[in-house]
Amino acid sequence: MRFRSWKKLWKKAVTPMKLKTGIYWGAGCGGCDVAVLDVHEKILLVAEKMELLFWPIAMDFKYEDVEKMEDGEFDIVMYNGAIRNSENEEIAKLLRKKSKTMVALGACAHLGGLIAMANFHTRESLLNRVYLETESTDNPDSVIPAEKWKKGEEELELPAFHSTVKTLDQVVDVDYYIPGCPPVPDQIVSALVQVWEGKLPGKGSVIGAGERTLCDECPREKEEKSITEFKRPVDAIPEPEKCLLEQGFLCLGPVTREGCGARCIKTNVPCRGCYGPLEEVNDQGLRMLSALASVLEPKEEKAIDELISQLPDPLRTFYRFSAAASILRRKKV
Amino acid sequence: MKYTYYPGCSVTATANLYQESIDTVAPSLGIELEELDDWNCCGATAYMSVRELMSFAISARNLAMAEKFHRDLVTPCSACYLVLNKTNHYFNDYPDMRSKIGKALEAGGLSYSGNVRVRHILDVIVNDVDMEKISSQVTRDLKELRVAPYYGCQIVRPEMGFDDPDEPESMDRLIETLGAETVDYSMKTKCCGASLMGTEEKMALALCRDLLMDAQKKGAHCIVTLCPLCQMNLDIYQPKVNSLFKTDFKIPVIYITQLIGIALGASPAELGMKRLGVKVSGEMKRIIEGA
Amino acid sequence: MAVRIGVYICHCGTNIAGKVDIDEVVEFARGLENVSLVKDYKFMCSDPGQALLQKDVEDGLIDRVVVASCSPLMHENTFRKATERGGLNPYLFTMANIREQCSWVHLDGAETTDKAKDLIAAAVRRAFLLEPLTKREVPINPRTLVIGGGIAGIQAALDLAEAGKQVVLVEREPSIGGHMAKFDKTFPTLDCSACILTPRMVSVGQHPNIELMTYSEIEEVGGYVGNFNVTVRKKARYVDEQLCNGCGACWEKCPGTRVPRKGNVHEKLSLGPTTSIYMPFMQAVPAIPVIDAQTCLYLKDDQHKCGLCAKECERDAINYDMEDESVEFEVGNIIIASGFQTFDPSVIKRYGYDRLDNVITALQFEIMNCASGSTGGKIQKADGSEPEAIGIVHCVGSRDENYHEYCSRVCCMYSLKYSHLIKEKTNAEVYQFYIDMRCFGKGYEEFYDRLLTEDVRFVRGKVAEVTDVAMNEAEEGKLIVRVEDTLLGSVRRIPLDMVILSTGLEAHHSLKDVANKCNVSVGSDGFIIEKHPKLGPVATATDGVFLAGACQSPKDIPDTVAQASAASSAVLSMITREKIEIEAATAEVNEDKCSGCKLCNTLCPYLAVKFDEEKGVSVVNEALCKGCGTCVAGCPSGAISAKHFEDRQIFAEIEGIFSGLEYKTVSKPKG
Amino acid sequence: MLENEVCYEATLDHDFLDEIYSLPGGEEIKRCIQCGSCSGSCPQACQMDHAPRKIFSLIRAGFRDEVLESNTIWLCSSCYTCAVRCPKEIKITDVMYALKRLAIKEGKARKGRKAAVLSKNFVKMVNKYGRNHETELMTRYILEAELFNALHFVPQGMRLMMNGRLPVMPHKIKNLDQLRKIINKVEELGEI
Amino acid sequence: MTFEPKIVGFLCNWCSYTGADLAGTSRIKYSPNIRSIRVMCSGRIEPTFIVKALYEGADGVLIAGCHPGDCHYQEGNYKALRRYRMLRMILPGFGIEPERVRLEWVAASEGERFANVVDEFTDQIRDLGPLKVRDSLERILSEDAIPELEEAMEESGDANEA
Repeated sequence: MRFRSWKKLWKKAVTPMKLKTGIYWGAGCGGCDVAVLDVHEKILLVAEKMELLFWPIAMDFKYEDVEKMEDGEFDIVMYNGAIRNSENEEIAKLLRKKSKTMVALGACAHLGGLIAMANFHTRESLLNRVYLETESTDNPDSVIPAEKWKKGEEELELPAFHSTVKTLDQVVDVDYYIPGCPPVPDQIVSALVQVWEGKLPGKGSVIGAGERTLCDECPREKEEKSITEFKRPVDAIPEPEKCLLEQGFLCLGPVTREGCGARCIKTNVPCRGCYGPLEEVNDQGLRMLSALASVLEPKEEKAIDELISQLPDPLRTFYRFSAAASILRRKKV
Repeated sequence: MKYTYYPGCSVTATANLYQESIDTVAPSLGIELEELDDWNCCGATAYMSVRELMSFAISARNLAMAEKFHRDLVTPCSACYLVLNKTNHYFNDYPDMRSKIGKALEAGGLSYSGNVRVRHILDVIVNDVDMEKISSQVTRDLKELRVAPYYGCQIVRPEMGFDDPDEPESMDRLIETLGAETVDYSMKTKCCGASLMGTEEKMALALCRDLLMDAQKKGAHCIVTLCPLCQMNLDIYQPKVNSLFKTDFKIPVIYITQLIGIALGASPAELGMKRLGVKVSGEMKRIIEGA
Repeated sequence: MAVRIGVYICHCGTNIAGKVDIDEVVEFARGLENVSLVKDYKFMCSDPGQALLQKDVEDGLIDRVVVASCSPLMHENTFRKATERGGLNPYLFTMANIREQCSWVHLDGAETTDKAKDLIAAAVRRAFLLEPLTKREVPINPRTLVIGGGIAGIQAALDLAEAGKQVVLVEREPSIGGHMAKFDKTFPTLDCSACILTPRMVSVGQHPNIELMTYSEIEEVGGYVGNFNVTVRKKARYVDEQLCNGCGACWEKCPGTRVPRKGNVHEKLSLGPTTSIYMPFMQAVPAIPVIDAQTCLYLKDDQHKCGLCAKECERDAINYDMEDESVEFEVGNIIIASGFQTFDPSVIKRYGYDRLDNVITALQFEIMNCASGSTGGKIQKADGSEPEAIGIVHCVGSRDENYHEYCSRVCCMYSLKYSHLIKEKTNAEVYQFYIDMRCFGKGYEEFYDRLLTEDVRFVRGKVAEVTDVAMNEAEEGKLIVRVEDTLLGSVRRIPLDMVILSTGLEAHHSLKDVANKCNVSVGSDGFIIEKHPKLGPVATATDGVFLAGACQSPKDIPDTVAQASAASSAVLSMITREKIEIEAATAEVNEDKCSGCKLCNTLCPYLAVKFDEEKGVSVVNEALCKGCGTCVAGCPSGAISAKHFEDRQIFAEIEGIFSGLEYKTVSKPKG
Repeated sequence: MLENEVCYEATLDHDFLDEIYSLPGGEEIKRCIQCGSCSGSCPQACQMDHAPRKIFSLIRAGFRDEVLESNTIWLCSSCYTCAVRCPKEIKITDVMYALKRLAIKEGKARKGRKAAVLSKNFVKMVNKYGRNHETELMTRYILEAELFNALHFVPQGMRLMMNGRLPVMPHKIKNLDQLRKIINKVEELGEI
Repeated sequence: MTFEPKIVGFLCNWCSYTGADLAGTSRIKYSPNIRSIRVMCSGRIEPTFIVKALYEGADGVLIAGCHPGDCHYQEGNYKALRRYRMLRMILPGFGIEPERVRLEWVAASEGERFANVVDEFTDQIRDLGPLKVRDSLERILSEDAIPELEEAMEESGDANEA
């Protein structure tokens, strides 16, 4: 039976029992796992409250161990990484089945993440680029990984490489999201505290982050905006006190959820949007586009085009993390 | 100031005196003209009457070749100026034209993106050169010389934006900078009929007559022009006007660059003055030589 | 409780039913989610039609209403009211436009019915997400600001003042009167302009309910309908209005000259004295002179040597130390009546206005012809002699895409008037060069008819050029008009002594600024855009701001006066209401979501979105918001929503369009 | 058809306007208000069978032959005065070009025979050398169009020659091949 | 059978919607392929609306607002123009021809122009062919589907519901 009333369950489970926890790594860079470790001394707190049953990156577990578990046996599974291949998807579905609460951890599981920029290409072009065309590739026989490979009697099998990167909630039901690339360790802890204190918000919520956009916690001076030029951090050093957007640096802070502590901003680097948009926003990239276009200075078509042509790769800038979670999700073929 | 230079066919033949004077005065004005290699006919008036697209296509060949230099394309000929600009206009504003011209250029291994700014040499002299720099170089005193500026039609029309289509004044300004006097003269943009001279001679001669008459009446010593066709028309055909209309015009018709040369002290030979049909004589000769 | 949507499909006689298969659409609508009843009726906008939906609402059968009929611009209000009468919030109603944008524009066929279905499905989805909105009320300040003291402003101000309401009349010139004060006669009745205008000017000056501020300009307008805050800059006049009695001793002795003496002799044309201290014209209201600081010898000179006028003034009214002052006040409504300026023909070089003496503009002719003008009403050439032939060139700057595309509406008539006046005073031949004679007003065609019999020579053709180059003896020393007489098909050259350019009317150069300050828009022609070209010619998009006269479009005097009275009665109806409802479909900031990025602050054309420093969030002033939604689309965090046009409502509409049938193949309605 | 007769609609070509309208530059003719500022401005108007304004009204009414056979289109000297003065911004000169081409195409260029000959030879010259060779152009033109009048042209020719303004040899461009490829491609694409 | 595109129009209330109504009152016929959604100002039109319409099945999207300088709300149309220019830049990344989205200025008096714009745009989209973003996405995703597991999940889903 799948348990639906999470809060009730939690209250029952609060004290003596340790939370049976699983952490899994889909298509990601491993940064989220490191972020979990980065909670430093609080890991003790974690260890006290949680019993890690499954964490392939840190401990030796086999998929069979999970398959043998009861349905819903995990109290919580934190899945990081996007769904890139059939293995990611299968394990996601398996873990969903075995857990009471499924948390998407990090930008990839949440929105598709950097990996999802692959959605602007076809599977073939990606494989070709990586295995045949890169400048450093030496592949005289033009071998491209295949799903099935016969060697003598043995048949080897690899997970199928999907054409489209998906977010976790595009393949399984997700209860909560912890955003970030990677999530700020403190936020992970605070999210976990919410979990074991049973103070979780409604299903589908983002936890471990704020309710407004980054500008709220951004310490810079903000004025009314009118953009006349675009610059990249390589072109000029931003003034540290002034809103980056007003200076022409494309900062995604206005469309990005707060919670990270404006860490990039404080080191004079524009926000790239990894915490994703607020709930009301259904497409982070388009929302940024709309907001940004609103405050450009020129009115004539030519001048507009001239200005926006200064934006380097606007598509991937607006959708650096959220391509898979956008309305269109991928390039049409 | 460096420009790509498109002389046009006439300047290499009947208007060779124009070229000579340009060669003489350009360095003093700080204008560097680099001739566009292997340019072809602009596809002007007569061509356009028969084949429009073709005329744009061959015109675009010049533009395509000029585009890679990222400089303004300068021509001394009003007709070339008009046609090259018109090619740009049709190329940029009519997608169908653009694609056909594009395909034709492609056949010749060329491509054009519509970004060459075409300018007339008068525009360059008046707007890019510092007028004070010109007046500081004037060595001949021309204050007695009464000059009728004649712009003709195709430099200001259809509106190119650098001067008024009915009452241009850029050459007037230049003439005054050179120290000469411009005569108040209403015919400065009236058609001289050059393009009809071959086919409807009488009509063209009548138009020339009106022009010459107004200039004479207003006491002009000479007419200054900037178009090879206008110059040839008013100069070479002047005796014919006289014989047809029983008039007695002897008005030299010189190029603006020749006038600049005179003011700046160049010798008549350097300016191709001896190639004029109606030679400089009388009062004008006295003023120039006396100065 | 589940949402219950009622769908009402209008036949509009055969307007809709003739093209759209009503039965099929009814059947389709029944199948839509959340629709609990579907009815069709011959004319939904009729009383029984409205009663139909009203009753269903009253009976509690439905809680959302969709009417599929004509355009919402036509009957949205009608059905909103019916919905409200039924006891439901009027914003829980929406419309599907299956007439103007469906049955009327497509052919009879399946595709038209399909489109109607899609539009209804979209409306139903939208209706599902509609939310009740409440209108708010604000009180109205009964005082009114009238901008501009020409005949339009005078009329509007008097109408309001007579009704017992307070008016502030602001005029940029030293006297009210506007263009009309410069005219000698008015068409087509030829009655004396001064005789009909002066009494009205005097009434304005004396009316206890009118506060007159001449030589003043609007500096700032804040606030909103019913509650505007206005700042006016009173320019320094250097003459104390309280002390001066307008005796005229000052300008008698003034050595300065305001009107240049050199150049085109017609620049001397002036109605009042040409001195530096001057009265604009003798009937000026207020009858108080003003010093032109640019030419006043005292003010220009650091030594301040002159001071003659001060010496002459017995009442010590001259005050050289006077400075511009700002005055602030509050009003409830604004009437813009700031008028026009005439087109400057010097840009049309071929007409030689700058170059040729005796080429003059219409307004110059008016002044020349005016008995109190500097020629004493004598029609004369620059050299003072009487002209033998005068040409009047129509459409100068009008009906020409190089200048103004529109017809200026008054030039044909005033040109005819000039012909008559010239004939009356001189023996000159008069030529009218026109493209089309437009004599549309009351008595206008009759006036044209009269002029035809007065031996005016009419040449149909736009003048190609005016030149002084003579081609024969008869042309020597004359102005020659070259024109194709299009009715003959031949080009004519006509020698004349004087050419009057019938210059068109154009928006005053300051109009854009005035419009900006009052938060109304000007169109591509430069004139202020009215609320609706037909049904709202007096109002603007900004509530409480009304229009009168030529600031809206070129107009003659009767139309101007009519519009001025209309504007004042519109204002009166506002004032009488005492309170006004303001737009309910405004933008709204969710303060919990707003991060204070200030991105939206520049977007609002009405400055309704402001940053609240205390809360650190942006807030919408609902009284100012017009509900355009620009800030909503610009808000990066989704914290601003547009009531009645929320993202989710529009998304639902889009989904609705595609929720219906698979699209069928259709034929193209052409051929 | 124009002379003192009733013009029957059936004899007129009502597609003529659309044909002109579809040409680049011809889009605005429908908006002509017949003000006559083109005719008034035209230096040749008096010599024309129909002044430009009338040409437009003939086009609109469908008098195809009257328009294409008129001398008007051949007397236009491309001074563009009409075009800049037109209150409707009609590109009158460009329309005249279009009409010239149409007249040649339909064999109605009788009155423009000389102009057509000059133009055709001009094209020939450019296609042959890449540039115009004025000496050869005039020689060819005189031979073809003005043979009986040839002497008439001598004084001007002499005057030019004596002043060293009439080169004997043509100038051929280097990459004539490229130009011809462009020209051939245009042939293949067809005029618009 | 020719392909008949479906076009969504976003029209501003004051100029373009009124212009479209005028086409109606003047009975000017145009292609029935367009379904219009009324917003108060073209400045309200968010890129998400356009993309949503394309996603839901529109083959083309027409945005229409007041002519520059004529905006009822002063400058909303300029914002629409800027958003439109920027949106066009990123559409190719999603494999969508930017020509499928068009911005036009239609004044309240331009009923005929509205009809012409719709006809012309419909022709243009007809030439471009069907878009079907959603179908294409579903097709691609189905290639990625894992059949065995899918069935297993469905079974367990059924079991859960039971």
